[in-house]
Amino acid sequence: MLSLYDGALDVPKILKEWYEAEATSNYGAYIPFVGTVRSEDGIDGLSFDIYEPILESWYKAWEEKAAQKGAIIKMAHSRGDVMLHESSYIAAVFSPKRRIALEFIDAFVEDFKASAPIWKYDLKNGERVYAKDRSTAIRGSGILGAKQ
Amino acid sequence: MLSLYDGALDVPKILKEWYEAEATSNYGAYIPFVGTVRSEDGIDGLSFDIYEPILESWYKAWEEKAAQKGAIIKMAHSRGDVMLHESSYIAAVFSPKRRIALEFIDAFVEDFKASAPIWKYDLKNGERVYAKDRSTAIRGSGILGAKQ
Amino acid sequence: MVRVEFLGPIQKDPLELDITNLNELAVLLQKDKELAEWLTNSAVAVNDTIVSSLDVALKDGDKISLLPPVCGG
Amino acid sequence: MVRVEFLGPIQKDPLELDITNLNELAVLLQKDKELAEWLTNSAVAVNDTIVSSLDVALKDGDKISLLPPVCGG
Repeated sequence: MLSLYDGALDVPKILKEWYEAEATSNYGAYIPFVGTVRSEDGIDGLSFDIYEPILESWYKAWEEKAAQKGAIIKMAHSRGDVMLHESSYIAAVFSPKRRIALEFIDAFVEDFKASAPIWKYDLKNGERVYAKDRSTAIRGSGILGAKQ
Repeated sequence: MLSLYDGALDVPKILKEWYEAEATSNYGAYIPFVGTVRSEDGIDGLSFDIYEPILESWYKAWEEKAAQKGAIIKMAHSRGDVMLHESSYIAAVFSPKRRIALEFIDAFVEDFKASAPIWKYDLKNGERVYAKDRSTAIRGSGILGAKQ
Repeated sequence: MVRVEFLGPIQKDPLELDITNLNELAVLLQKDKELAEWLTNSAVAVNDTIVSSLDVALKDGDKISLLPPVCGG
Repeated sequence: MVRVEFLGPIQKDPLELDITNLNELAVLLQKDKELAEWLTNSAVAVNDTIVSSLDVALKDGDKISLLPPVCGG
């Protein structure tokens, strides 16, 4: 399940809903990863753009990888502005056994950071500034820049 | 914070309390690991014995490891009986950055499994049977068995 | 006609172009100096599937998206 | 006197023994056939600190604990 929300996530509510939804699914391990906006460089918050069609296909591919290991995933992300100390991202894995869950959450979160079509902006002094230095080019980027 | 409870854990409540307790601590990543009793081998549930003095010193050593990385940990565990699909264990890490949190939760949970002085029993047909085959000898075990 | 969309921080309106492959698109976009850096660091999707080379034929109604460097979470 | 406690699944009451080191404890406990397997797979703590060898002197009032294989979570 991939859920997008306008603004900050209600983390306790989402963690509870996911836990209760799988309460009798017989998964032994549940690992959510929660991302929260940190105070640094004088920002007031962050803001996010999401390109949903590709986010959904990226997510679907991870659902299939999870299914191959007997696991399931869930994810929530914010659109728009999320202020300091609010949370913008939760990714979770449920699996029968702990090793798979621990390895999967790591790979899932890292690939999310490298590949999910979401753009981050710093909110600072009333401006919305692309977080260029913290962004990662998607694998395969640059093909249009090669000389013809 | 190490919290021991009689019987099953109220997972949503604990995850919420921990999240809210660190809401303004400026940690960017929060990863709880939740362990839930699975239905297998016809068990009705699990039961746990804990030796608290050594659990506390083991936990304190992990708190210090976390502090060296700018992170903090929290843990909750059940004493006594926990029935099918109830949860008995939550370990969590908060850290400024995701890589440390992802690596730390893995190491913390694995060492917990290998070293924490907790004994597990299957509840089956009204009996409480030590889960010998799933248990791990603590490092350094066996010194009293060596011939003198 | 194919439609070209610039996602996230690329401040550029969509284009409707009469082209038949991505090589033609590269030639056209490279004439726009403001896009120079974005072309070197953006991924390209055709109909919402990211492609890894320019050897892709385009047909009427296709949608091309440029995806600059990402940072979710 | 030192006190010896058997933790978790080891079904044995605590002992009060007049010994001065862990080697003496090993000799004594090895005479109890019911403990044979536990001695090979249990860790040993002196005053709640796990020790890695038998070269530990004991003094009056010390507490020794035997910790069989664990499985928390």
